[in-house]
Amino acid sequence: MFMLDYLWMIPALPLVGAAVNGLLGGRWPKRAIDAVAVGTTGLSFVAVLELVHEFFSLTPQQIPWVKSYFPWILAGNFRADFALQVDQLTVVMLLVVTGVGWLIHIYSTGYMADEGGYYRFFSYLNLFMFFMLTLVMAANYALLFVGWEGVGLCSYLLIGFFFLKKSASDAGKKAFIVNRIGDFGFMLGMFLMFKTFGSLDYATVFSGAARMPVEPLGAAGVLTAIALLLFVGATGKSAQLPLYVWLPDAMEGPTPVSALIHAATMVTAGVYMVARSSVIYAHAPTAMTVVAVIGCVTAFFAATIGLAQNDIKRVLAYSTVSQLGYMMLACGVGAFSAGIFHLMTHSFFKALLFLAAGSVIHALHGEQDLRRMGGLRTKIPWTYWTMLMATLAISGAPLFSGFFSKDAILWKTASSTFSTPQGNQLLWALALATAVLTAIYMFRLLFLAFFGAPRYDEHRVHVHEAPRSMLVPLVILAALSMVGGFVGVPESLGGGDRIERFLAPAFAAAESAAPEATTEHAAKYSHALELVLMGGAIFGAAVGVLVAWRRFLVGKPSRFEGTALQKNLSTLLQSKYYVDELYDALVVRPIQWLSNTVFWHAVDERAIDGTVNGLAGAAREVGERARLAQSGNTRSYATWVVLGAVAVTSILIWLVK
Amino acid sequence: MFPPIEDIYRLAPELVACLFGMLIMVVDPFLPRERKDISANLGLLGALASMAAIVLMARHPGAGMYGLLVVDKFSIFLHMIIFGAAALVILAADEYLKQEGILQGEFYALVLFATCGMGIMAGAAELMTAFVGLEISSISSYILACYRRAVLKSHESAMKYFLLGSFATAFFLYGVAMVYGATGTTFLAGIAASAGGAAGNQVLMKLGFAMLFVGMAFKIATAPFQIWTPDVYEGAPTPVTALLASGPKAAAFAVLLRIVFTAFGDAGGTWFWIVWGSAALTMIVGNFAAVVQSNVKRMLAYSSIAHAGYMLVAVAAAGAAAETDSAAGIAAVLFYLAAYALMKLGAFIVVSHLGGRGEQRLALDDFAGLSTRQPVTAACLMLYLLSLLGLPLTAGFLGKLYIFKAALDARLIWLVVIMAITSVVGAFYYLRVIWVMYFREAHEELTTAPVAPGVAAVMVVTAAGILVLFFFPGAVMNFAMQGAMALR
Amino acid sequence: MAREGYLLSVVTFLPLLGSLGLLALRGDDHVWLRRLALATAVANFVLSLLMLRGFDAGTAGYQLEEFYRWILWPPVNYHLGVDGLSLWLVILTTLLTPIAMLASWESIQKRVKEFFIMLLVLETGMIGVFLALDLILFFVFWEVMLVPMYFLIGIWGHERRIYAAIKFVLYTMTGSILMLVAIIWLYGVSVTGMPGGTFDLPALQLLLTTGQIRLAHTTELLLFGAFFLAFAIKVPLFPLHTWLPDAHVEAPTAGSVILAGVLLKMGTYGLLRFCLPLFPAAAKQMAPYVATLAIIGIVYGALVSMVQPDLKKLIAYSSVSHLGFVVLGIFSFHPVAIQGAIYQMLNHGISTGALFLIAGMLYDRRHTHVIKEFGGLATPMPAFTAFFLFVCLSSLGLPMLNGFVGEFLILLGTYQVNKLWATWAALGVIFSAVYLLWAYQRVVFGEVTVEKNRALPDCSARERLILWPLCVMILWMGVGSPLFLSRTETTSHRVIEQMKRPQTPQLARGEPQKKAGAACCAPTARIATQTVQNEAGPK
Amino acid sequence: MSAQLIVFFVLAAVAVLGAVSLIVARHPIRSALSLIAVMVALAGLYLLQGAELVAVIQIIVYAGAIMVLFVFVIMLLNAGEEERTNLSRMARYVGLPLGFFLMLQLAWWVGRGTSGMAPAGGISPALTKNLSTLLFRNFALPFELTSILILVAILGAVVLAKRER
Amino acid sequence: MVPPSYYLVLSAVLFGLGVVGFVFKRNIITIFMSIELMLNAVNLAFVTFSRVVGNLNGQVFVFFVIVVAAAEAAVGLAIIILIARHRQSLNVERVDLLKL
Repeated sequence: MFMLDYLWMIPALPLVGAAVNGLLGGRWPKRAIDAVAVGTTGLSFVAVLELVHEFFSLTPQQIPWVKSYFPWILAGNFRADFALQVDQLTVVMLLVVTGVGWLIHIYSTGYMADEGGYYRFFSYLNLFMFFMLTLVMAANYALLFVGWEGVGLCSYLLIGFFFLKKSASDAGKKAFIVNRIGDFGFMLGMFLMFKTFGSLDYATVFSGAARMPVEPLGAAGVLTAIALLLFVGATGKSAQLPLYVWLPDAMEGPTPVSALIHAATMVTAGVYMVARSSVIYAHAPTAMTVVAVIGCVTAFFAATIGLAQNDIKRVLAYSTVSQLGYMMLACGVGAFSAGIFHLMTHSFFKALLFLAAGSVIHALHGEQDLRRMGGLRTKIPWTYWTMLMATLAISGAPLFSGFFSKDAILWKTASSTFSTPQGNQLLWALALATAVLTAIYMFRLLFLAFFGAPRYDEHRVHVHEAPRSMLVPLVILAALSMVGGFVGVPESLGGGDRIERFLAPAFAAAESAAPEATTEHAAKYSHALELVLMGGAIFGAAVGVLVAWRRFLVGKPSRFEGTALQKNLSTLLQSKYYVDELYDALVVRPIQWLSNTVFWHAVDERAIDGTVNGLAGAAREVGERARLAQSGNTRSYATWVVLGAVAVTSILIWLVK
Repeated sequence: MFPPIEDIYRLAPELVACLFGMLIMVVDPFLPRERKDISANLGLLGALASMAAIVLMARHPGAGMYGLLVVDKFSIFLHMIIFGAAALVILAADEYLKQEGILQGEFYALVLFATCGMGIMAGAAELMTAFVGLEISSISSYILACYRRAVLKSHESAMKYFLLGSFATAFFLYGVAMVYGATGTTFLAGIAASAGGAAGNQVLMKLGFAMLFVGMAFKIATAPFQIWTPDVYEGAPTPVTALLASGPKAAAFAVLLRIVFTAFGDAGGTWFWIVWGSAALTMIVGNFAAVVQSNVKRMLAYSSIAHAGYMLVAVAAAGAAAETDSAAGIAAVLFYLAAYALMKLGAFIVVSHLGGRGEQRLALDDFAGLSTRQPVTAACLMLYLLSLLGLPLTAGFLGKLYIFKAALDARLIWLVVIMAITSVVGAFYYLRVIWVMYFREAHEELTTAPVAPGVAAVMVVTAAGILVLFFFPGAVMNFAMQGAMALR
Repeated sequence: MAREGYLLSVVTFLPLLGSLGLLALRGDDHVWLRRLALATAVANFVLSLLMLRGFDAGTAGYQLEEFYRWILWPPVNYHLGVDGLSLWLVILTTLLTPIAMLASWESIQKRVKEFFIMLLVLETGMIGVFLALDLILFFVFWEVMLVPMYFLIGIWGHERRIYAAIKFVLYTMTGSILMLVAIIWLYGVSVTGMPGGTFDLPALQLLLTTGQIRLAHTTELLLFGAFFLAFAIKVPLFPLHTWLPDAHVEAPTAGSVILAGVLLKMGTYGLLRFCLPLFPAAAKQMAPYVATLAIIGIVYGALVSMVQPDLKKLIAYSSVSHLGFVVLGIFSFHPVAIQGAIYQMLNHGISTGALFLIAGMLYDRRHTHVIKEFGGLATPMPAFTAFFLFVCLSSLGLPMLNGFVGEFLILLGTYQVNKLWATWAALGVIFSAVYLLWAYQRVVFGEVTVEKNRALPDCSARERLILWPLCVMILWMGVGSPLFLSRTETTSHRVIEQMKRPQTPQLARGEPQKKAGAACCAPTARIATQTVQNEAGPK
Repeated sequence: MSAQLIVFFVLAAVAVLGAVSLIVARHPIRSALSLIAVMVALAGLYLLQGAELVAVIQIIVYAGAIMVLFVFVIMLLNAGEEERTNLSRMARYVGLPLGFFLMLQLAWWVGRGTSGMAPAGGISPALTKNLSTLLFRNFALPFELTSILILVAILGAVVLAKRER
Repeated sequence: MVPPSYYLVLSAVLFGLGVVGFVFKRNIITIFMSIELMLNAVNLAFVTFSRVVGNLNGQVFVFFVIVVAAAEAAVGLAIIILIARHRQSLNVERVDLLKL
């Protein structure tokens, strides 16, 4: 039971790496830096594997396995320990984070090889690992918040890694601030939680929540409030509407960062948090509905934007947003395990997509515009094949990982017991549409990048395959995105849906709180229906692929092409529904105007300082008046004396009795 | 027939002062020009001797000279202030007179005579005696004010002081007459005894008190009788200004307090509001008018008006508390008088030193960069100013503290508030001097004469006094308290 | 009479001693002037750490007390004592002073002697304020501190220093003079409960909590108002804050560090030490208004600071915002929030102190604070950039750094009392990120825009020596907060305790009668006073 | 209407008229003379009240010595007609009215306050002997002090009149 | 037998006239004279009161007043002479170097 007692080593290792690289790396050769960075993360991956092995030897009573190390904050009745915990959910997350994280570290050694600030990059990356692991292993919300903000910081640093580019530092700032807005909600959620349960420890909170009655749909009780406030945080972190705006800009960061932080791990923190708080959500159907709707709408919304983007990374970014929407949807309909399942598979294929895209960019010397690519299939075969796998996976091609997880979500959406059947159908329809769109924009990307004639200047740019350090991770991830889904084959296909059963204990409490499935409900949503819907999904994906093939490969314009509607629509999509402009006009500018013109100049300088200086001036005024009495003329002085005498006598005689 | 020897002892300080004064008058004419410092030393010696004589006086408490004069802790306390002030002024005057090249012997004699008069005022238990004392000090001050005979301003200040002064004295006399008419006596005790007779007498009493108040308020310089102060203080030779600001004020306060508490004590109600109003008005006028002054000497004159106002607050407090106990207020006045004498003397003496020949250097700008030219002098002046401002570590702070306390015990909230606000206004002009001294660079042609030993001594004594009064106020305050008790 | 060694006196007056030593030195012997001053400050820091040894976190009351008579009438005593609240503030002071000295090691070239003397005198004043347990003694230190600060700004400040200095002093005096009045009034009241009365804080506290003296409601409101005004100006609380930006911008680096690091804390310290325990009813009644002001301060300060073109001004306004949190925490009367408030005082002292140091380093290099003048400094000054980032993060309250613990506790505690306050205040958390990161970006990121900046030297050894301790503190206080909080725990609870008043109105004499005034004047009564005083001294 | 009363009114009239002419007269000499007239009239009133010694001294010292001094100085400076400048609006519009008001107030209230008063019967007549006992015994102190006063006055005259060197 | 109040009213009137004179006159010497007038009024009051209250103190005071008046006259006139010497005017209103 070594690892179980020394849980802290798992996050600590990358931290050490970060510290070493950050403080000393400046003077070290690349090799040494690689060794430290990759070594520490690798070690913590190994540690995780060992942990998992030990984990299976735990009795159900021992789960969640909590180890408290030292008190972090002690004040009055508030106590937050530096305590780590392990349960099924944590295990999955740990595997994903450390595993994918490690691969991406390896990849980066190749990708960043000729960038400045090499040591900085890796120390940030390791720091990120530390915070991410803290996030998933925390045993109370306070500590979770540490990781939560910490990853935000690292994403800020890594997005702004190329700090000479204004756009990069802007994007970093935007990311941090938008996340802060989310955290604002998250903190309030924690406060309310503390007010309600008197603690922020998972154990206390969840047991407390479990004991409370389920709040009816539409009611806004304490739990609903908590759930919604936490969800505000989640929308920030997991780039849901309306706070998704930072993620696309985040693509300013180096591609491995996009892969690790903005695809595989950090952005899924929100989903993880919601899943972690499943008990609370399960007791607040209102919140559940909100989560489901937001998730679903986000998925569709982002997918539409993804259709019209030309920057290869931005396409992927929007697809990430959309996929995150799926996961939220899953949580929203109570299919937490499905959500986590998709989280896992997504981390495989999305990471792969980014890395592959990175390799493409690498090959084209930093070219990111799809319109200046094409015909790379033959030139960088490895990249092409791996990318193809990933694309198939995300588009939900049968037997690929994405297929199972996405299908699980669709099915759970349709058969959810949390909201009304009509609601479910609506959500399902939207989700399906999203699936179609996903297929379209992903294959658009694939075709534009790898097929057709090259649209770049072949004399200047001679394309070359990436180094091995980059290819190995690609291949591994490709394999994972192909087979990764088989941990979750649904019963309907004779599978055991292992992952769901594995995660079940983690969500047991939530399940028990979920509305009871009536018999006719169970009858209605039979395996048969599930298979039918599955077919529908496959069909939808196929349609999507076809559309993309017809439009972007064959290049045959549809009747729809060229109409005014289409033009406006595409501009609307290309400019991402003008959301950024909207925020700028509605939030940013007014606040700046308020602060500068009203508060600073008007209130501070005019009103307050004006008063202060005015008082001083008034004093001088009074002084000037008072000195006027000193005319220097003795007769006037005598007059004053007489005045005084008259006053005194009169007062005494008339006033004083 | 001849008064008993104790009465001589009771008069010891005044007698000593007069003797030395006459001695100087006799000796001085025979001294060659360059040996005039002998008379200076004689003057100093006289002042010190009469201070020593205070001990002799203190050994024989009680009324003397057929009840015209009383020796009590109150009188002793004021004697110390008055004669101390005289000593300091004489100490510092030497340099001034030399640089102004004006005849010296008579100066010291006059200072001593003036002091003698003030001493009489402090101890007088009878109005006519007080009046004569007042006249002695006033007339000497008129002459002293006029001492720079080559300077128009000096005449002017003397003239204004003289005309208005005697004007006010006339009022005072009329008051004496009224009181005499109403009670048949001018002995304070007697007045207290026979006060409140027939209704008619009441009117006379009121008129009498009003007139007496006018006379004293004029000397103390409280609004609206403060009007002469700035001009006279500015025109008079600065050492004289120092004397005027400290000595006569103390003496006049002595008379006022005796009149108010010994003679009219039980008639508290009749005069309380007058003092109240005058105090408020004085603080406001003094402080605000000082804000706009650019001549440091004149600014200090206004500030001394303001301080008279503060002391009047304490008097009002004592008055409001009269029916039970007024000692706290009176003690506060006495303590403040002591502190005030120290800081005002110090300030004026330093200013007179900095004024240079012909008092040409009194504008605020002339103080620029003083901290670099004469650090110690600057530091001392700063100390005085801070004390006038009432910042801690200085006697001024404790003085204010006692006054606040007395006023609050007497529930004079509004007076306290006015005092608080106006003293913040005071910060304006005191700090301005400090920042000119410390923050402004000196413009080159400014050169200040080295500090003369006399001036240095004065600075040491006053500065030390200010600090000591803050850190060890116990003894002084006790004495003041007993003096206050003596009044009732 | 508690006499537990003379440590507190030593800590308080050692700097003064040092300044006397400086007086003895020649004015142009800069090297030794600096060394002696620094030595004194460091020694004092070490001594102040000794307090920790004698300090027992368990006991609520004052410790290491010293009590001597000073003035017999009215009974003013030299009474020092330390508790959880003052303990860390004193150590903060003794830590920041040497750092401030190092910061002005080279930047101060004119009147070096006076400069260091002023700093040392200032230190004595500040420590005295935190340790004094006698109202008058407290007031003495409180006022005395004005003078050296006035000079620091006025002599070694920048362009508009005169205006700033005078504004600073006048603002402060306006408040403090009324506080003096209130103190004396309180003394007058105390006479009704104890012959001769007392200025002794513990004694007064005892009289009030045991109901031996009672304040009529209006009286309490007035007294509270007077005290509160003085402290609110010092904090500074919106709308009394406008002296702060001027003072900060004009003051030399050391001045700003001390000002932000310690002086502002005196306001909040006063609120906790006097306003709450002495006038609970008034405090409770006024809490909503105060909290509103505090919240306005938080948001307003943050927003205004966001648009400042001048780095120092920006930091100054951020102080307004941060101290708004502290005041809010204090006036939520919740032990957790109060803990947070105390902690936030320390955090602000360190983080903002560090920020001003950084601004100062820029000023030393370029003689300007205007943000436009910089940009792209990350290229020439990487180490500086790193420090700057670290400090910014601590100031915007990143978890695991000190700032977070304070803000979090304050908001947490406040939320338990009033959801709305906490919600509004939490907005500040967002804005703090905005203005700090924006400023940071404009200073260090992007291409080097101004040619002069291309060759700026990175942090010198001295500057690293200054910043490292602060960064260590920032991290330490962020991770190991219990070490500090455990010592403030009892204090924060005691504040709440002291706000309790007995319900049964025995001798409901609100106003001190004139008799009271009389009693304390009679010499006999004065003797009695002292005898009582001695028992009633430190309880 | 006894003879005394008539005499009183005559003298009073003289006094008041003298005072008024002192004020209105443009030439200092006339003022001085009218002041002398006032003094003489007052001396008469003293006599009327049986204060012979005072009356005599009034004539000798006051009217005699002091006023002569005045006249002497006026001559010395040959001060001409007084120029009636009005630089002080204050004095003109506030001072004079208030002055008259004060006069009336005093006269009225003193009159009312003392209306009932009658000479106290059986007092020791103002014999010079009684006066001198008072002066040289009971009031010896002020008496001696006046000597200092005179001394100061002389000293002052010397100091101020001495020619500049 | 003339009632004392007559005398006193007279003295009050004279005193008042003295005050008026002080305010009204411009010539320094005459201003000083009006002060003398006031003193005379006081003397009258003293004498009368001494008769009323039945002791001679009042009359004694008159001596003091006269002496004082004399002394004041000596000094005052000296000052006036100085003024007259240095600025060829006795108009009090022209003597206003010191103001404000």
